[in-house]
Amino acid sequence: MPKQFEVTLAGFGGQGIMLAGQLLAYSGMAEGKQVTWVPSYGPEMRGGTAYCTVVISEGRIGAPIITQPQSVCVFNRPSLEKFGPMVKSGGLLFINSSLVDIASGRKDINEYLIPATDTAVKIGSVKFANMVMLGAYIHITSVVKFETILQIFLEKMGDKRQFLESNRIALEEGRKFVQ
Amino acid sequence: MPKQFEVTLAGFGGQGIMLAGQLLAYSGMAEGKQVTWVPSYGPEMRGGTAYCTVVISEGRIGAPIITQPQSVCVFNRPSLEKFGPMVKSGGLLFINSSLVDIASGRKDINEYLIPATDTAVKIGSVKFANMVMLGAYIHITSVVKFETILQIFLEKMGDKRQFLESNRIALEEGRKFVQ
Amino acid sequence: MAKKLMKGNEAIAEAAVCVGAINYFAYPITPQSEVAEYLARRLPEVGGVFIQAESEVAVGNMLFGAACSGKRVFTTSSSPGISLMQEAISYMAGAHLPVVIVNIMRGGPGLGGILPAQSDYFQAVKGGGHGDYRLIVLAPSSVQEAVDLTILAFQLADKYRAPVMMIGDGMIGQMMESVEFPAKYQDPPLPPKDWALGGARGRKPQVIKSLFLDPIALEKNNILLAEKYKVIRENEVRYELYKVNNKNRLLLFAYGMMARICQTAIDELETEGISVGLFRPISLFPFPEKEVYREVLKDNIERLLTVEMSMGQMVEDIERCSKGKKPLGFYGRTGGIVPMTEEVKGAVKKELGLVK
Amino acid sequence: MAKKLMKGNEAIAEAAVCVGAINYFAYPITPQSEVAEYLARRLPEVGGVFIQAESEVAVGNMLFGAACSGKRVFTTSSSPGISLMQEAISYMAGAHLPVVIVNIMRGGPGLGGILPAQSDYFQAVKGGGHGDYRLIVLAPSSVQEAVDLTILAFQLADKYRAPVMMIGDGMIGQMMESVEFPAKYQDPPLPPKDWALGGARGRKPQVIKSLFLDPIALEKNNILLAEKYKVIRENEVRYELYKVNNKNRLLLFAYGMMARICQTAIDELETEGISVGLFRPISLFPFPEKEVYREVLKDNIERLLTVEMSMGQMVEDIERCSKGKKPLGFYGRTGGIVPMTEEVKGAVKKELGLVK
Amino acid sequence: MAKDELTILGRPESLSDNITHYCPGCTHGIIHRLVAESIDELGVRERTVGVAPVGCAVLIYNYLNVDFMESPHGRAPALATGFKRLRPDMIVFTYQGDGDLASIGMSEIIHAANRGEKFTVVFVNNAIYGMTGGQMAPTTMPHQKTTTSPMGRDVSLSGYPIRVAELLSSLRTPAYIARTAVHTPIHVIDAKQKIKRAFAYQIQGKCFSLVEVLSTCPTNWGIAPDAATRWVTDNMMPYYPLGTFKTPEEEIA
Amino acid sequence: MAKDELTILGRPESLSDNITHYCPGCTHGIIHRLVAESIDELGVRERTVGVAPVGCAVLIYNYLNVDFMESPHGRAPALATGFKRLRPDMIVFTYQGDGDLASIGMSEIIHAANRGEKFTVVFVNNAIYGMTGGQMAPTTMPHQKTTTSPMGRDVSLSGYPIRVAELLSSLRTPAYIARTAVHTPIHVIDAKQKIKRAFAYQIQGKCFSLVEVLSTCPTNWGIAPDAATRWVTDNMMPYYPLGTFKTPEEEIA
Amino acid sequence: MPGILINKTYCKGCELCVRACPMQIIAMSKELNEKGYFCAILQEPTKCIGCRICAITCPDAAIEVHTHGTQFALFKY
Amino acid sequence: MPGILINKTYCKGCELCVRACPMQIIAMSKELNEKGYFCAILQEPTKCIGCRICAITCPDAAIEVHTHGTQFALFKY
Ligand SMILES: Cc1ncc(C[n+]2csc(CCOP(=O)(O)OP(=O)(O)O)c2C)c(N)n1
Ligand SMILES: Cc1ncc(C[n+]2csc(CCOP(=O)(O)OP(=O)(O)O)c2C)c(N)n1
Ligand code: SF4
Ligand code: SF4
Ligand code: SF4
Ligand code: SF4
Ligand code: SF4
Ligand code: SF4
Ligand SMILES: [Mg+2]
Ligand SMILES: [Mg+2]
Repeated sequence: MPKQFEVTLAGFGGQGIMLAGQLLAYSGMAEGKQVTWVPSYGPEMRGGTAYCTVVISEGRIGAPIITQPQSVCVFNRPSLEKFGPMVKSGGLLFINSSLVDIASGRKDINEYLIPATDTAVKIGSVKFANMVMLGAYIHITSVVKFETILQIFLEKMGDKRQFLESNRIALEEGRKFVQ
Repeated sequence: MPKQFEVTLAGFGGQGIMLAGQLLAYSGMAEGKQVTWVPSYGPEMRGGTAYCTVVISEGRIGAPIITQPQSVCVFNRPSLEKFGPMVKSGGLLFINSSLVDIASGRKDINEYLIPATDTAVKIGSVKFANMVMLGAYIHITSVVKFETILQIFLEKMGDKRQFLESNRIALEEGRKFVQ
Repeated sequence: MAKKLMKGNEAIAEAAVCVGAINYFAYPITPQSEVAEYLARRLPEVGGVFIQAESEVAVGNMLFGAACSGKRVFTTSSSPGISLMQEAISYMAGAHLPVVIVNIMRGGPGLGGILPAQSDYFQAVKGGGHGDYRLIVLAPSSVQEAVDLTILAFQLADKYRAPVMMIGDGMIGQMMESVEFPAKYQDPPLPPKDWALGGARGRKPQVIKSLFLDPIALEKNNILLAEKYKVIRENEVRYELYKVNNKNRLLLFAYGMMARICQTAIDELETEGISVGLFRPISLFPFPEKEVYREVLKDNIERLLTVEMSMGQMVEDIERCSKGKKPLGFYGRTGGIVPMTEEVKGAVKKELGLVK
Repeated sequence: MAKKLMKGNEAIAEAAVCVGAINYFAYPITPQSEVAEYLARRLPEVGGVFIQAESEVAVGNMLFGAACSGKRVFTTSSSPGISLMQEAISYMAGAHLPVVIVNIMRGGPGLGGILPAQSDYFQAVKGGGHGDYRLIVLAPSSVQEAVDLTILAFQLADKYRAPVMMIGDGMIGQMMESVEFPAKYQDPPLPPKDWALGGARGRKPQVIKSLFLDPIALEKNNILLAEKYKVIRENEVRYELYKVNNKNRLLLFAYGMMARICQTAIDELETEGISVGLFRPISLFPFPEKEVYREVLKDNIERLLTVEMSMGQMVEDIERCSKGKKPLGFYGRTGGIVPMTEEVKGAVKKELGLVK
Repeated sequence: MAKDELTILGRPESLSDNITHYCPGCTHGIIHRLVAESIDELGVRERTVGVAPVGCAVLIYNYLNVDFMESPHGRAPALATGFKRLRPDMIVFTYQGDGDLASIGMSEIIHAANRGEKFTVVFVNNAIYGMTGGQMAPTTMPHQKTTTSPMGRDVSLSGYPIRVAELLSSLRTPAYIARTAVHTPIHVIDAKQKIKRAFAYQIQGKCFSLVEVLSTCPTNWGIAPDAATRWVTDNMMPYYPLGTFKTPEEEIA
Repeated sequence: MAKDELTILGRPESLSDNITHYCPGCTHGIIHRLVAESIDELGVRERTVGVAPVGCAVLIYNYLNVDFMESPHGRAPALATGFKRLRPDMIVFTYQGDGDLASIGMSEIIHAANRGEKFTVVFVNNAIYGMTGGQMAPTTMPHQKTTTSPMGRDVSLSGYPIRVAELLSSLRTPAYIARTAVHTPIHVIDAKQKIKRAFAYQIQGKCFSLVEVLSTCPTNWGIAPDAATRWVTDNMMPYYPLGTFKTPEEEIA
Repeated sequence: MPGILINKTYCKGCELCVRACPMQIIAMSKELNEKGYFCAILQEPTKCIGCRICAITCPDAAIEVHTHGTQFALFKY
Repeated sequence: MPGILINKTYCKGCELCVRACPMQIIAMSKELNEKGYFCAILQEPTKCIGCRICAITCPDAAIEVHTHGTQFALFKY
């Protein structure tokens, strides 16, 4: 089977979960891979949980939603509780340790505690937490290149251009936690 | 197969076609037979053609509409044109000769020319034409008794009670044409 | 009770009154407006409620609200009107509400015509609305049976807390036959309607709904429905065999009025020495699946023929249930044309290779 | 044209624009409101018309009127909204109008939920409205295919003067994948739209209608429809086989997104040494009847398994077409729950008796 | 007719040669003629598209020499909207009965009027469902007997008759809305002017226009045509005042 | 709270303990409370049946302690009609948004009002489709941006906002029809009185009653709750005048 | 001289023209037309003033009004 | 003495009560509740006049107003 990366990102609505997933997907595509991005929202307009699943593959992608994803990034506690147990054995779990004070307790996976929110606040806004997390995730998996992500950010987020530098820093800071 | 009478009555709306058929059906039922009465109307509210088919049987009735009925009573020319050719070979065709100046031209059936409308007018109203025709039909077929028809008329047409005598005369006059 | 000569439409109305279904919502449409006209006079006599709704969309939803009271409620309509009720029907099925809906079918699609047809089989039996629900569907073939099945429809609706549809072609609504009503009607034992709304006095508030934002809960509701349908499939299959015997060369399939005409055709074919039997499904859902298969398997049966007042709808269920065991033919007329005895005979003979 | 990463809903919208279908009527409903939101911005750029109708009943009828102009028109909605269009759909089918309707299905029945489902198969494929009509029904399993089938839908609608429905579960509307649009779209040869209304200048007045009070005429219209469906059945069957080979012990049937998940299951089962093939109908009407039968007949196939995001709808067509030749199983989840790869694998193993 | 004679009133060009299926004395026929005359006089026959209702007038396309589409019951305004938006160069009108427009089609007419769709509605109010055999309509008069109100319309159960012209006039979007009648020659003349004016507004691209026409249904009212005209005067006119309720020239409040 | 303290305003009995799913500052919550208070004060909780709409308030049955049925989108008045006719002893109300009532449900509300159905409607006008993510409603203000009117509502294409209270008041059947708001305390007080009065009319068996309540949707308007209240004052109030438009005591014209 | 032509094919015998004519010169014939209706007939042609009221009133557009040369229009129509 | 109780479980931090209180004695806390909102808190309890305006304004019925003994009702509600 072709090489395939699967990641589920989960947190509160408004934490930039969807955007982070989309940036990943765009980047995968820019690097010539097959990609899928599948969102899911709770019923509430505001304040509900949100998660999305991104698959990046060198071949045709079958199921775009994954029972046991290779990797999961959780941004809050309910997400850890829901998705922690789902990580495929041997897979990766990234936890926003700024908001989640426990770990998964699983021994069969690699767990990374990333103080994403705290780091983001330091960079200038809680909004960069998603990029901090992405930085860590990309460094571990090498699923796409850092430059691609930044490139895509520039292309797609034309109106948020002034944040490019902060995003770059956030990615870097994230990477540092797992280097 | 059980003995079965089938008759299609056809004419303009307003000529009492439906009523005549219903009287037959009620009478058949009163005499302990199985009966069906199936109507058909044209699209116009007024002035369209109307016809109905009555089946009176000693056993269970299958098809209540009949491709080739044993007998047909036509009250106007379009009805003759439509239903004349349908009469079963060896069957009966009653034509309201007051309004229809031609015959079916068929040799394989028994044809009766009944000046129903003219006779009815003589009795007092064009409305009795249906009863004149019934008189002839019943006499020939003996499908039900004259008394039953009159009895039913009394029961069902409570508010037209004053016409009972005229109806009786109409039936009688009709019978005379085929005696 | 003495026999009465009645139009099908009126007999259905009276049958409803007979079982206490005196709450009726409808919008006029040919060929069934007589039901409303009859009930407009009849219901005031028995303290019932009749609302002529502004549309069939409203009819479906008035039924919905009225059914929440736990009282027996029903409507009658004809093809286009039934199409307009599909959303409400799906909701009522999802909310487990007992209602009875009668479709006196006319020729379609679209405005079509006002003459008899059987072309809404798919809509009734496979579900015209969205989602995983089914309707119990009954198809009478005489005015008396229309009465009997109307009564049954209300019982089944209550028994299973589910919408029940009775479908008949326009002819059955318009024709007169003699009918008998139960002298003193008594319901069979039925589950209590403790789900009905009537104010939260001495109990917790109750909700009748079909929304389940949690997919697990929504699936649960769907499984509840599916289990209900399973029980219905086990218990409520109804059909009739006519002249089915081990001499039959061909088995006819027809429902409703069409089956009557097939009977006459069978009688006449018999006199010509051609033995044909008739399988008449009475419940179209649950469809007599096993029973059809059982009859199809019989050695003497060479061929199958489905006859409908449609371009071929029930025939797909016959195809499904007969599992390719015998060649299956179809004869249909549509748009208000009723296949006559002669045509059915012709189709049988053609199927048997007796004529070209 | 370069590849774009797009949401299914937006890709469908852009595909329509691509073929000049710039006339869109809709009413908001989750999970497909993005189509309207996208087109509210996009259509003014290309001189198109977008009306947010007051209801789905109105949507269906605005489509109807708009289609009479001969221009390409379409709508998108989700399950309850589609139920409300059934009358208009029947009318448009009866009046031979080319329109495209997209149903991004959510869990039902009733209000149900807003998560993906495939429980409107019956409604789409068997006809939720009244009368003897069928819809051409297409089911994409990727965003790219949603684009391709949208384009095809408009072509087929024009080719056959018939309503075409595309159905996808909510996931296909919401997910993003990379898509490519034709660089410069060119229609294949299509019949002229001489039936369109545009004023009786230099010709006799034309009427677009579905009423035929004369049953002979109405039957004629139905035969016209039936003949059209016959041609469609001959020419427009579409399906895909995945890893179908003479080692397969079991043949899976699934459509839309569900088929994707089955593919992954098949890949994984392969690594476990269990050979399974997938039959994916792309056109649900015309259903690949002969092709299903052909595959079912193959000697190596021991069993069949249909997987749906429903309680079992397409499985009836598989049952019909497989003619009882091989045992047929069903696995379904509903109400917004998508059967996952693991579940499909489990169901396959259970079917093959490899697990209990 | 002698050579030097001049026809001063005859069958308009836009009226076809077909004999209508309407009952004797039914004023649907008059209203058809007025529409045809208006179309002729405004010279738009070749760019007019009608939308037929479901009701006695369902076959209107057999009687008017213009393109037509046939709507589901009550939905004519939605069809007209769809068509007119794609062909703003066309003159589009619906012809609808009171069951069609005021009962099942209430939502469609209100929203079309409120959006200000630029087509014309000829609304034939005969206080009953003609085609289906005389059931109660939302416009049926209090105490009027119909097959579904055999004791007469009971306002405590069915409410008061809906006055469509007034209802639609209460919307803010500019429109031309008027009520007229055709049961006497003088009213026919008024009706003609209003219908023509309604089309004229459309031709000018101005606004939605609707003319409510009080009409008769001798058959289902169960009276002779002549008596039916008197019934309009005695029963309908007092409740349904004639007049122009709204014009697009009015200041928007 | 000390022993001798008296609660003078708290959660009414008819309001359940559940936390609502509404966005912060959304005035749906206020309107819920007013309905609950009215039911409490009139002492009818145990014989009240609500009809939930489809809209943000679809889960209202989780928040009010009364029996409830959940309607298809826009059809609540039809459900209420069906139920109330069979149980005239019950107090029945619908709670509907502007998309629900004024768009898809236009026909049902007009006909229920016109028949004079004896239930109460709480009509929440927030000038937008809240639940589905901010699309244009028939009540959306001219130039207001929504996801389906990204350039702002264009009255030349979509017409003017529908004023439901005025529209329904133009019907002849007696009714109680009023408009109020809840964006300031003073308006909440007015709203409370009107909602309570609407229920009172029903309890007396008098008439159909409807209260239109101007409400906010901070989320889809894209502004903070406080700014949303000002938006009501600045944009909605001038177009949607508050007041009592119709009472059953009025003489029938 | 003004006058009218009544087209029997269209006439359904509703009698509305009979009542409407200000000169009271239209009556019903005693004979049925093909459709089975008693038709209207102009009884005193010379009295016709060409006012068009009959044609305006006729629901079946069965009446044509004509005139020689100029006709004074009693009303705008 | 009148006073109010703000139930943190219900408060969504919309700040409407803050703006509404005529005494301007309600403020927002700096701490999140379980739902992730910054709640309203009564800052100067003694100043409360028990006018009920905050409770009337609160969309989440999070505020309860109470008093000792008789309270002069500023308005009918
Ligand atoms: C959906 C649907 N419901 C009902 C009907 C039946 N139907 C046909 S015409 C009509 C009413 C006609 O009344 P009106 O609109 O007042 O027209 P009229 O005949 O009086 O001119 C009805 C209810 C239908 N064709 N379609
Ligand atoms: C038949 C149907 N069409 C569309 C929808 C989708 N839908 C759900 S709520 C809603 C609009 C809600 O807006 P509104 O009534 O104003 O309520 P709000 O959320 O603003 O309170 C729509 C269009 C649906 N559920 N059913
Ligand atoms: S039924 Fe009434 S409306 Fe219809 S044609 Fe006859 S008179 Fe006219
Ligand atoms: S979306 Fe709008 S209406 Fe809905 S809860 Fe949020 S603020 Fe209230
Ligand atoms: S034109 Fe005038 S005067 Fe002459 S017949 Fe007609 S109505 Fe009478
Ligand atoms: S008005 Fe016309 S249809 Fe009626 S009687 Fe006179 S000519 Fe004949
Ligand atoms: S009761 Fe009045 S004074 Fe006291 S906190 Fe509330 S609003 Fe302020
Ligand atoms: S009004 Fe209510 S919800 Fe809003 S901040 Fe104040 S207490 Fe909290
Ligand atoms: Mg009418
Ligand atoms: Mg709203």
